[in-house]
Amino acid sequence: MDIRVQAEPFDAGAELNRFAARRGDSGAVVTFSGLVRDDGGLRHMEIEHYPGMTAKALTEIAERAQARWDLRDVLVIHRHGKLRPGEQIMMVATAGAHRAAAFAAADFLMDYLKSRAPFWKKEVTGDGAEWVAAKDTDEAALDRW
Amino acid sequence: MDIRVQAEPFDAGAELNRFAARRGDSGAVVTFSGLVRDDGGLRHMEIEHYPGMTAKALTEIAERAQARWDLRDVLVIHRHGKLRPGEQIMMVATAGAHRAAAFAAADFLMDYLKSRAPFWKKEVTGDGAEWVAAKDTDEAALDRW
Amino acid sequence: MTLDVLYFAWLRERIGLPRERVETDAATVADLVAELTAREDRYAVAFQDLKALRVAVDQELTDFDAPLGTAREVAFFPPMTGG
Amino acid sequence: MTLDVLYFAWLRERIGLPRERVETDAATVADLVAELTAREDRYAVAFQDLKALRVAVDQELTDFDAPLGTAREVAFFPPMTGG
Repeated sequence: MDIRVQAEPFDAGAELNRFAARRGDSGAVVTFSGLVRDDGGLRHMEIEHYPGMTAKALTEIAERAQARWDLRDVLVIHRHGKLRPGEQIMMVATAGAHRAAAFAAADFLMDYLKSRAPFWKKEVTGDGAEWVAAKDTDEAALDRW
Repeated sequence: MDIRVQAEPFDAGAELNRFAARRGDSGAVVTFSGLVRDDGGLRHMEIEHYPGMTAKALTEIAERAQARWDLRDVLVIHRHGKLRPGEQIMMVATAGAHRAAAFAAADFLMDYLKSRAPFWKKEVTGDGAEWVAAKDTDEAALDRW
Repeated sequence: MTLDVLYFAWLRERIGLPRERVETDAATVADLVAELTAREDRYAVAFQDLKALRVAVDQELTDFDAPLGTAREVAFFPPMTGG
Repeated sequence: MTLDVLYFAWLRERIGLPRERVETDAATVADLVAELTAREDRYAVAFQDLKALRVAVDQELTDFDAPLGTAREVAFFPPMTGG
Protein backbone atom coordinates (compact mmCIF):
# COMPACT_ATOMS: atom_id res chain seq x y z
CA MET A 1 0.00 0.00 0.00
CA ASP A 2 1.32 3.41 -0.97
CA ILE A 3 -0.47 6.60 0.20
CA ARG A 4 0.88 10.03 -0.65
CA VAL A 5 -0.40 13.53 0.06
CA GLN A 6 1.70 16.18 -1.61
CA ALA A 7 1.79 19.65 -3.14
CA GLU A 8 4.20 18.58 -5.90
CA PRO A 9 3.01 17.35 -9.31
CA PHE A 10 3.42 13.65 -10.09
CA ASP A 11 3.81 11.65 -13.29
CA ALA A 12 0.73 9.41 -13.55
CA GLY A 13 2.26 7.29 -16.32
CA ALA A 14 5.46 6.64 -14.38
CA GLU A 15 3.37 5.79 -11.31
CA LEU A 16 1.26 3.31 -13.33
CA ASN A 17 4.36 1.58 -14.69
CA ARG A 18 6.01 1.37 -11.29
CA PHE A 19 2.80 0.13 -9.68
CA ALA A 20 2.15 -2.53 -12.34
CA ALA A 21 5.73 -3.82 -12.11
CA ARG A 22 5.69 -4.10 -8.32
CA ARG A 23 3.49 -7.18 -8.03
CA GLY A 24 4.07 -9.69 -10.83
CA ASP A 25 1.23 -11.87 -9.55
CA SER A 26 -1.37 -9.27 -10.49
CA GLY A 27 -3.17 -9.83 -13.76
CA ALA A 28 -5.33 -6.71 -13.57
CA VAL A 29 -4.49 -3.08 -12.80
CA VAL A 30 -7.09 -0.28 -12.75
CA THR A 31 -6.22 3.40 -12.40
CA PHE A 32 -8.32 6.48 -11.95
CA SER A 33 -6.82 9.91 -12.58
CA GLY A 34 -8.58 13.14 -11.67
CA LEU A 35 -7.54 16.20 -13.65
CA VAL A 36 -8.29 19.89 -13.42
CA ARG A 37 -10.73 20.35 -16.28
CA ASP A 38 -9.90 23.06 -18.78
CA ASP A 39 -13.35 24.52 -19.34
CA GLY A 40 -12.24 27.94 -20.47
CA GLY A 41 -13.14 30.07 -17.49
CA LEU A 42 -11.00 28.45 -14.80
CA ARG A 43 -7.70 30.16 -13.94
CA HIS A 44 -6.61 27.73 -11.28
CA MET A 45 -7.86 25.52 -8.48
CA GLU A 46 -6.82 25.62 -4.84
CA ILE A 47 -7.06 22.48 -2.78
CA GLU A 48 -7.06 22.85 0.98
CA HIS A 49 -6.64 19.85 3.24
CA TYR A 50 -6.41 18.92 6.92
CA PRO A 51 -2.78 17.84 7.28
CA GLY A 52 -3.17 15.92 10.53
CA MET A 53 -6.05 13.85 9.24
CA THR A 54 -5.54 13.42 5.50
CA ALA A 55 -3.03 10.57 5.31
CA LYS A 56 -4.86 8.77 8.12
CA ALA A 57 -8.24 9.06 6.36
CA LEU A 58 -6.78 7.86 3.03
CA THR A 59 -5.07 4.93 4.73
CA GLU A 60 -8.31 3.90 6.42
CA ILE A 61 -10.18 4.03 3.11
CA ALA A 62 -7.47 1.97 1.36
CA GLU A 63 -7.49 -0.59 4.20
CA ARG A 64 -11.24 -0.92 3.87
CA ALA A 65 -10.84 -1.66 0.16
CA GLN A 66 -8.13 -4.23 0.87
CA ALA A 67 -10.28 -5.94 3.50
CA ARG A 68 -13.21 -6.15 1.13
CA TRP A 69 -11.58 -7.24 -2.15
CA ASP A 70 -8.77 -9.61 -3.03
CA LEU A 71 -6.18 -6.99 -3.96
CA ARG A 72 -2.45 -7.29 -4.41
CA ASP A 73 -1.74 -3.59 -3.98
CA VAL A 74 -3.30 -0.13 -3.66
CA LEU A 75 -1.88 3.30 -4.55
CA VAL A 76 -3.40 6.68 -3.64
CA ILE A 77 -1.78 10.02 -4.51
CA HIS A 78 -3.63 13.29 -3.78
CA ARG A 79 -2.27 16.78 -4.26
CA HIS A 80 -3.09 19.98 -2.39
CA GLY A 81 -2.27 23.62 -3.07
CA LYS A 82 -2.53 25.49 -6.36
CA LEU A 83 -3.28 23.49 -9.54
CA ARG A 84 -3.69 24.74 -13.09
CA PRO A 85 -6.07 23.43 -15.80
CA GLY A 86 -4.84 20.13 -17.24
CA GLU A 87 -2.84 19.20 -14.13
CA GLN A 88 -3.30 15.91 -12.31
CA ILE A 89 -5.16 16.37 -9.01
CA MET A 90 -5.02 12.79 -7.81
CA MET A 91 -4.74 9.17 -8.80
CA VAL A 92 -5.70 5.79 -7.40
CA ALA A 93 -4.51 2.42 -8.64
CA THR A 94 -5.59 -1.08 -7.66
CA ALA A 95 -3.96 -4.39 -8.58
CA GLY A 96 -5.64 -7.77 -8.33
CA ALA A 97 -5.54 -11.24 -9.76
CA HIS A 98 -8.88 -10.56 -11.47
CA ARG A 99 -10.46 -7.57 -13.12
CA ALA A 100 -13.74 -7.45 -11.17
CA ALA A 101 -11.98 -6.82 -7.84
CA ALA A 102 -9.60 -4.25 -9.32
CA PHE A 103 -12.50 -2.31 -10.91
CA ALA A 104 -14.80 -2.43 -7.87
CA ALA A 105 -12.03 -1.40 -5.47
CA ALA A 106 -10.95 1.59 -7.59
CA ASP A 107 -14.57 2.73 -7.90
CA PHE A 108 -15.05 2.32 -4.12
CA LEU A 109 -11.83 4.21 -3.35
CA MET A 110 -12.98 7.14 -5.48
CA ASP A 111 -16.43 7.30 -3.87
CA TYR A 112 -14.95 7.31 -0.37
CA LEU A 113 -12.10 9.61 -1.20
CA LYS A 114 -14.57 12.12 -2.65
CA SER A 115 -16.74 12.38 0.47
CA ARG A 116 -14.62 11.09 3.35
CA ALA A 117 -11.11 12.44 2.82
CA PRO A 118 -10.56 15.98 4.13
CA PHE A 119 -9.94 17.95 0.95
CA TRP A 120 -11.79 21.06 -0.21
CA LYS A 121 -11.60 22.52 -3.70
CA LYS A 122 -11.82 26.19 -4.57
CA GLU A 123 -12.12 27.36 -8.17
CA VAL A 124 -10.61 30.69 -9.16
CA THR A 125 -12.01 32.31 -12.32
CA GLY A 126 -11.87 35.83 -13.73
CA ASP A 127 -15.00 36.61 -11.68
CA GLY A 128 -13.55 35.58 -8.34
CA ALA A 129 -13.17 32.46 -6.26
CA GLU A 130 -15.76 29.90 -5.23
CA TRP A 131 -15.66 26.79 -3.07
CA VAL A 132 -16.84 23.71 -4.93
CA ALA A 133 -20.06 22.42 -3.34
CA ALA A 134 -20.35 18.74 -2.48
CA LYS A 135 -23.02 17.00 -4.54
CA ASP A 136 -25.84 15.01 -2.96
CA THR A 137 -25.04 12.30 -5.50
CA ASP A 138 -21.51 11.99 -4.05
CA GLU A 139 -22.89 11.23 -0.59
CA ALA A 140 -25.52 8.91 -2.10
CA ALA A 141 -22.81 7.02 -4.01
CA LEU A 142 -21.53 5.62 -0.70
CA ASP A 143 -24.75 3.63 -0.31
CA ARG A 144 -23.64 1.45 -3.21
CA TRP A 145 -21.01 -0.21 -1.03
CA MET B 1 -10.84 7.01 -30.53
CA ASP B 2 -7.62 5.07 -30.84
CA ILE B 3 -7.69 1.29 -31.47
CA ARG B 4 -4.48 -0.69 -31.90
CA VAL B 5 -3.81 -4.39 -32.44
CA GLN B 6 -0.12 -5.17 -32.40
CA ALA B 7 2.55 -7.77 -31.63
CA GLU B 8 4.95 -5.15 -30.21
CA PRO B 9 5.08 -4.27 -26.53
CA PHE B 10 3.74 -0.86 -25.49
CA ASP B 11 4.44 1.49 -22.61
CA ALA B 12 1.21 1.72 -20.57
CA GLY B 13 2.45 4.71 -18.58
CA ALA B 14 3.39 6.70 -21.68
CA GLU B 15 0.00 5.79 -23.20
CA LEU B 16 -1.83 7.01 -20.09
CA ASN B 17 0.02 10.33 -20.11
CA ARG B 18 -0.57 10.88 -23.83
CA PHE B 19 -4.24 9.91 -23.48
CA ALA B 20 -4.85 12.16 -20.46
CA ALA B 21 -3.18 15.13 -22.17
CA ARG B 22 -5.17 14.76 -25.40
CA ARG B 23 -8.48 16.09 -24.13
CA GLY B 24 -8.11 18.89 -21.59
CA ASP B 25 -11.86 18.97 -21.00
CA SER B 26 -11.82 15.53 -19.35
CA GLY B 27 -11.79 15.53 -15.59
CA ALA B 28 -11.70 11.76 -15.20
CA VAL B 29 -9.52 9.10 -16.83
CA VAL B 30 -9.83 5.38 -16.06
CA THR B 31 -7.40 2.75 -17.33
CA PHE B 32 -7.40 -1.02 -17.18
CA SER B 33 -4.20 -2.93 -17.87
CA GLY B 34 -4.09 -6.69 -18.32
CA LEU B 35 -0.76 -8.35 -17.56
CA VAL B 36 0.62 -11.85 -17.98
CA ARG B 37 0.54 -13.13 -14.40
CA ASP B 38 3.78 -14.52 -13.06
CA ASP B 39 2.44 -17.50 -11.12
CA GLY B 40 5.60 -19.56 -11.19
CA GLY B 41 4.69 -22.28 -13.68
CA LEU B 42 4.02 -20.19 -16.77
CA ARG B 43 6.82 -19.94 -19.36
CA HIS B 44 5.00 -17.76 -21.78
CA MET B 45 1.60 -17.03 -23.27
CA GLU B 46 0.65 -17.10 -26.94
CA ILE B 47 -2.21 -14.95 -28.14
CA GLU B 48 -3.80 -15.84 -31.45
CA HIS B 49 -6.21 -13.48 -33.16
CA TYR B 50 -8.32 -13.16 -36.31
CA PRO B 51 -6.56 -10.37 -38.20
CA GLY B 52 -9.44 -9.52 -40.55
CA MET B 53 -11.91 -9.16 -37.72
CA THR B 54 -10.01 -7.93 -34.67
CA ALA B 55 -9.74 -4.19 -35.27
CA LYS B 56 -13.32 -4.13 -36.55
CA ALA B 57 -14.65 -5.91 -33.46
CA LEU B 58 -12.71 -3.63 -31.10
CA THR B 59 -13.93 -0.53 -32.94
CA GLU B 60 -17.54 -1.70 -32.69
CA ILE B 61 -17.17 -2.31 -28.95
CA ALA B 62 -15.59 1.13 -28.44
CA GLU B 63 -18.34 2.79 -30.50
CA ARG B 64 -20.97 1.09 -28.36
CA ALA B 65 -19.32 2.48 -25.23
CA GLN B 66 -19.18 5.97 -26.75
CA ALA B 67 -22.85 5.81 -27.73
CA ARG B 68 -23.86 4.77 -24.23
CA TRP B 69 -21.76 7.05 -22.01
CA ASP B 70 -20.69 10.67 -22.23
CA LEU B 71 -17.04 10.06 -23.08
CA ARG B 72 -14.40 12.41 -24.41
CA ASP B 73 -12.11 9.67 -25.69
CA VAL B 74 -11.46 5.91 -25.77
CA LEU B 75 -8.20 3.98 -26.19
CA VAL B 76 -7.84 0.22 -26.76
CA ILE B 77 -4.50 -1.54 -27.29
CA HIS B 78 -4.35 -5.35 -27.53
CA ARG B 79 -1.29 -7.43 -28.29
CA HIS B 80 -1.00 -10.80 -29.99
CA GLY B 81 1.86 -13.27 -30.35
CA LYS B 82 4.26 -14.45 -27.67
CA LEU B 83 4.18 -12.72 -24.26
CA ARG B 84 6.28 -13.42 -21.18
CA PRO B 85 5.19 -13.21 -17.50
CA GLY B 86 4.94 -9.61 -16.34
CA GLU B 87 4.35 -8.23 -19.85
CA GLN B 88 1.37 -6.03 -20.70
CA ILE B 89 -1.25 -7.92 -22.73
CA MET B 90 -3.65 -5.08 -23.30
CA MET B 91 -4.97 -1.78 -22.04
CA VAL B 92 -8.12 0.27 -22.27
CA ALA B 93 -8.54 3.90 -21.25
CA THR B 94 -11.65 6.07 -21.06
CA ALA B 95 -11.88 9.82 -20.53
CA GLY B 96 -14.99 11.66 -19.43
CA ALA B 97 -16.13 14.80 -17.70
CA HIS B 98 -17.27 12.69 -14.74
CA ARG B 99 -15.93 9.62 -13.00
CA ALA B 100 -19.07 7.44 -13.15
CA ALA B 101 -19.10 7.37 -16.96
CA ALA B 102 -15.35 6.75 -17.22
CA PHE B 103 -15.55 3.83 -14.76
CA ALA B 104 -18.65 2.22 -16.27
CA ALA B 105 -17.34 2.49 -19.82
CA ALA B 106 -13.95 0.94 -18.98
CA ASP B 107 -15.68 -1.91 -17.15
CA PHE B 108 -18.03 -2.43 -20.11
CA LEU B 109 -15.16 -2.36 -22.62
CA MET B 110 -13.35 -5.08 -20.67
CA ASP B 111 -16.40 -7.32 -20.43
CA TYR B 112 -17.05 -7.07 -24.16
CA LEU B 113 -13.44 -7.31 -25.17
CA LYS B 114 -13.10 -10.48 -23.09
CA SER B 115 -15.94 -12.35 -24.81
CA ARG B 116 -16.55 -10.59 -28.13
CA ALA B 117 -13.14 -9.72 -29.55
CA PRO B 118 -11.44 -12.57 -31.49
CA PHE B 119 -8.44 -13.35 -29.31
CA TRP B 120 -7.47 -16.75 -27.90
CA LYS B 121 -4.88 -17.31 -25.20
CA LYS B 122 -2.63 -20.35 -24.88
CA GLU B 123 -0.51 -20.91 -21.80
CA VAL B 124 2.83 -22.68 -22.17
CA THR B 125 4.24 -24.30 -19.02
CA GLY B 126 6.92 -26.94 -18.40
CA ASP B 127 4.19 -29.57 -18.78
CA GLY B 128 3.06 -28.47 -22.23
CA ALA B 129 0.63 -25.99 -23.72
CA GLU B 130 -3.02 -25.43 -22.98
CA TRP B 131 -5.69 -23.14 -24.44
CA VAL B 132 -7.29 -20.94 -21.80
CA ALA B 133 -10.98 -21.88 -21.46
CA ALA B 134 -13.58 -19.12 -21.51
CA LYS B 135 -15.40 -18.81 -18.19
CA ASP B 136 -19.17 -18.94 -17.92
CA THR B 137 -18.88 -15.87 -15.69
CA ASP B 138 -17.30 -13.93 -18.57
CA GLU B 139 -20.30 -14.57 -20.79
CA ALA B 140 -22.66 -13.86 -17.88
CA ALA B 141 -20.91 -10.53 -17.23
CA LEU B 142 -22.36 -9.19 -20.49
CA ASP B 143 -25.85 -9.35 -18.99
CA ARG B 144 -24.89 -6.52 -16.66
CA TRP B 145 -25.01 -4.04 -19.54
CA MET C 1 -20.06 -20.90 -54.29
CA THR C 2 -16.48 -20.65 -53.07
CA LEU C 3 -15.89 -19.84 -49.41
CA ASP C 4 -12.78 -19.13 -47.39
CA VAL C 5 -13.19 -21.17 -44.23
CA LEU C 6 -10.98 -20.21 -41.29
CA TYR C 7 -10.20 -22.05 -38.04
CA PHE C 8 -8.68 -20.64 -34.87
CA ALA C 9 -7.14 -21.83 -31.60
CA TRP C 10 -7.74 -25.51 -30.70
CA LEU C 11 -10.12 -25.91 -33.62
CA ARG C 12 -7.29 -24.98 -35.99
CA GLU C 13 -5.03 -27.48 -34.25
CA ARG C 14 -7.57 -30.32 -34.40
CA ILE C 15 -8.43 -29.77 -38.03
CA GLY C 16 -4.77 -29.23 -38.81
CA LEU C 17 -4.96 -26.14 -40.97
CA PRO C 18 -5.71 -22.43 -40.46
CA ARG C 19 -7.81 -21.90 -43.59
CA GLU C 20 -9.04 -23.59 -46.72
CA ARG C 21 -11.14 -22.88 -49.79
CA VAL C 22 -14.40 -24.78 -49.84
CA GLU C 23 -16.76 -25.30 -52.80
CA THR C 24 -20.25 -25.60 -51.36
CA ASP C 25 -23.96 -25.08 -51.95
CA ALA C 26 -24.68 -24.91 -48.22
CA ALA C 27 -27.52 -22.49 -47.45
CA THR C 28 -26.67 -21.97 -43.79
CA VAL C 29 -23.69 -22.23 -41.47
CA ALA C 30 -25.18 -25.46 -40.07
CA ASP C 31 -25.34 -26.93 -43.60
CA LEU C 32 -21.67 -26.06 -44.10
CA VAL C 33 -20.77 -27.71 -40.78
CA ALA C 34 -22.69 -30.86 -41.87
CA GLU C 35 -20.73 -30.96 -45.14
CA LEU C 36 -17.38 -30.55 -43.39
CA THR C 37 -18.29 -33.13 -40.74
CA ALA C 38 -19.14 -35.67 -43.45
CA ARG C 39 -15.68 -35.27 -45.02
CA GLU C 40 -13.27 -36.72 -42.47
CA ASP C 41 -13.06 -37.79 -38.87
CA ARG C 42 -10.94 -34.84 -37.79
CA TYR C 43 -13.76 -32.48 -38.83
CA ALA C 44 -16.38 -34.66 -37.15
CA VAL C 45 -14.34 -34.62 -33.94
CA ALA C 46 -13.67 -30.89 -34.13
CA PHE C 47 -17.31 -29.99 -34.71
CA GLN C 48 -18.70 -32.54 -32.26
CA ASP C 49 -20.04 -29.98 -29.76
CA LEU C 50 -21.31 -26.87 -31.51
CA LYS C 51 -22.18 -25.29 -28.17
CA ALA C 52 -18.42 -25.09 -27.52
CA LEU C 53 -17.90 -23.17 -30.78
CA ARG C 54 -18.58 -19.74 -32.20
CA VAL C 55 -18.92 -18.66 -35.82
CA ALA C 56 -18.34 -15.43 -37.74
CA VAL C 57 -19.65 -14.86 -41.27
CA ASP C 58 -17.74 -12.18 -43.16
CA GLN C 59 -16.10 -11.21 -39.88
CA GLU C 60 -19.31 -10.65 -37.93
CA LEU C 61 -20.28 -12.97 -35.08
CA THR C 62 -23.46 -14.86 -35.85
CA ASP C 63 -25.37 -18.09 -35.11
CA PHE C 64 -25.09 -21.55 -36.62
CA ASP C 65 -28.50 -21.19 -38.25
CA ALA C 66 -27.47 -18.00 -40.08
CA PRO C 67 -27.90 -18.08 -43.87
CA LEU C 68 -24.68 -17.92 -45.91
CA GLY C 69 -26.24 -15.82 -48.70
CA THR C 70 -23.39 -14.21 -50.60
CA ALA C 71 -20.86 -14.76 -47.81
CA ARG C 72 -17.18 -15.03 -48.76
CA GLU C 73 -15.55 -15.92 -45.45
CA VAL C 74 -16.71 -18.16 -42.61
CA ALA C 75 -14.62 -18.54 -39.45
CA PHE C 76 -15.03 -21.14 -36.71
CA PHE C 77 -13.42 -20.85 -33.27
CA PRO C 78 -13.85 -21.58 -29.56
CA PRO C 79 -15.26 -18.89 -27.24
CA MET C 80 -12.91 -15.93 -27.20
CA THR C 81 -10.51 -15.26 -24.33
CA GLY C 82 -9.17 -11.77 -24.91
CA GLY C 83 -8.52 -9.08 -22.38
CA MET D 1 -10.15 21.55 29.31
CA THR D 2 -8.13 23.13 26.50
CA LEU D 3 -9.03 22.23 22.92
CA ASP D 4 -7.45 23.04 19.58
CA VAL D 5 -10.36 24.04 17.36
CA LEU D 6 -9.72 24.02 13.60
CA TYR D 7 -11.72 25.48 10.72
CA PHE D 8 -11.41 24.65 7.02
CA ALA D 9 -12.56 25.99 3.63
CA TRP D 10 -15.38 28.57 3.69
CA LEU D 11 -15.86 28.04 7.44
CA ARG D 12 -12.27 29.16 8.00
CA GLU D 13 -12.88 32.19 5.80
CA ARG D 14 -16.09 33.18 7.59
CA ILE D 15 -14.68 32.81 11.08
CA GLY D 16 -11.48 34.46 9.90
CA LEU D 17 -8.91 32.11 11.38
CA PRO D 18 -7.67 28.57 10.73
CA ARG D 19 -7.35 27.46 14.36
CA GLU D 20 -7.62 28.67 17.91
CA ARG D 21 -7.23 27.39 21.46
CA VAL D 22 -10.49 27.19 23.37
CA GLU D 23 -11.00 26.77 27.11
CA THR D 24 -14.25 24.91 27.58
CA ASP D 25 -16.25 22.56 29.77
CA ALA D 26 -18.41 21.43 26.83
CA ALA D 27 -19.45 17.79 27.15
CA THR D 28 -20.32 17.28 23.48
CA VAL D 29 -19.50 18.78 20.09
CA ALA D 30 -22.95 20.41 20.11
CA ASP D 31 -22.18 22.07 23.47
CA LEU D 32 -18.94 23.43 22.02
CA VAL D 33 -20.79 24.79 18.98
CA ALA D 34 -23.30 26.49 21.33
CA GLU D 35 -20.46 28.14 23.27
CA LEU D 36 -18.74 29.36 20.09
CA THR D 37 -22.04 30.61 18.62
CA ALA D 38 -22.72 32.65 21.77
CA ARG D 39 -19.37 34.43 21.45
CA GLU D 40 -19.69 36.56 18.34
CA ASP D 41 -21.83 37.04 15.27
CA ARG D 42 -19.27 35.58 12.85
CA TYR D 43 -19.46 32.26 14.73
CA ALA D 44 -23.25 32.37 14.84
CA VAL D 45 -23.35 32.97 11.09
CA ALA D 46 -20.78 30.29 10.34
CA PHE D 47 -22.52 27.63 12.44
CA GLN D 48 -26.03 28.63 11.37
CA ASP D 49 -26.76 25.42 9.44
CA LEU D 50 -25.12 22.42 11.09
CA LYS D 51 -26.45 20.14 8.34
CA ALA D 52 -24.07 21.90 5.96
CA LEU D 53 -21.11 21.13 8.24
CA ARG D 54 -19.03 18.14 9.26
CA VAL D 55 -16.96 17.61 12.39
CA ALA D 56 -13.90 15.53 13.27
CA VAL D 57 -12.81 14.88 16.86
CA ASP D 58 -9.15 13.97 17.18
CA GLN D 59 -9.03 13.58 13.40
CA GLU D 60 -11.87 11.08 13.14
CA LEU D 61 -15.17 12.04 11.48
CA THR D 62 -18.02 11.98 13.97
CA ASP D 63 -21.45 13.49 14.74
CA PHE D 64 -22.41 16.72 16.45
CA ASP D 65 -23.79 14.82 19.42
CA ALA D 66 -20.49 13.01 20.01
CA PRO D 67 -19.01 13.41 23.53
CA LEU D 68 -15.75 15.33 23.74
CA GLY D 69 -14.34 13.16 26.56
CA THR D 70 -10.58 13.68 26.63
CA ALA D 71 -10.45 15.08 23.09
CA ARG D 72 -7.62 17.47 22.22
CA GLU D 73 -8.55 18.59 18.71
CA VAL D 74 -11.93 19.39 17.14
CA ALA D 75 -12.19 20.37 13.47
CA PHE D 76 -15.20 21.89 11.69
CA PHE D 77 -15.58 22.03 7.92
CA PRO D 78 -18.03 21.83 5.00
CA PRO D 79 -18.65 18.48 3.25
CA MET D 80 -15.44 17.30 1.64
CA THR D 81 -14.80 17.65 -2.08
CA GLY D 82 -11.70 15.57 -2.76
CA GLY D 83 -11.00 13.30 -5.70
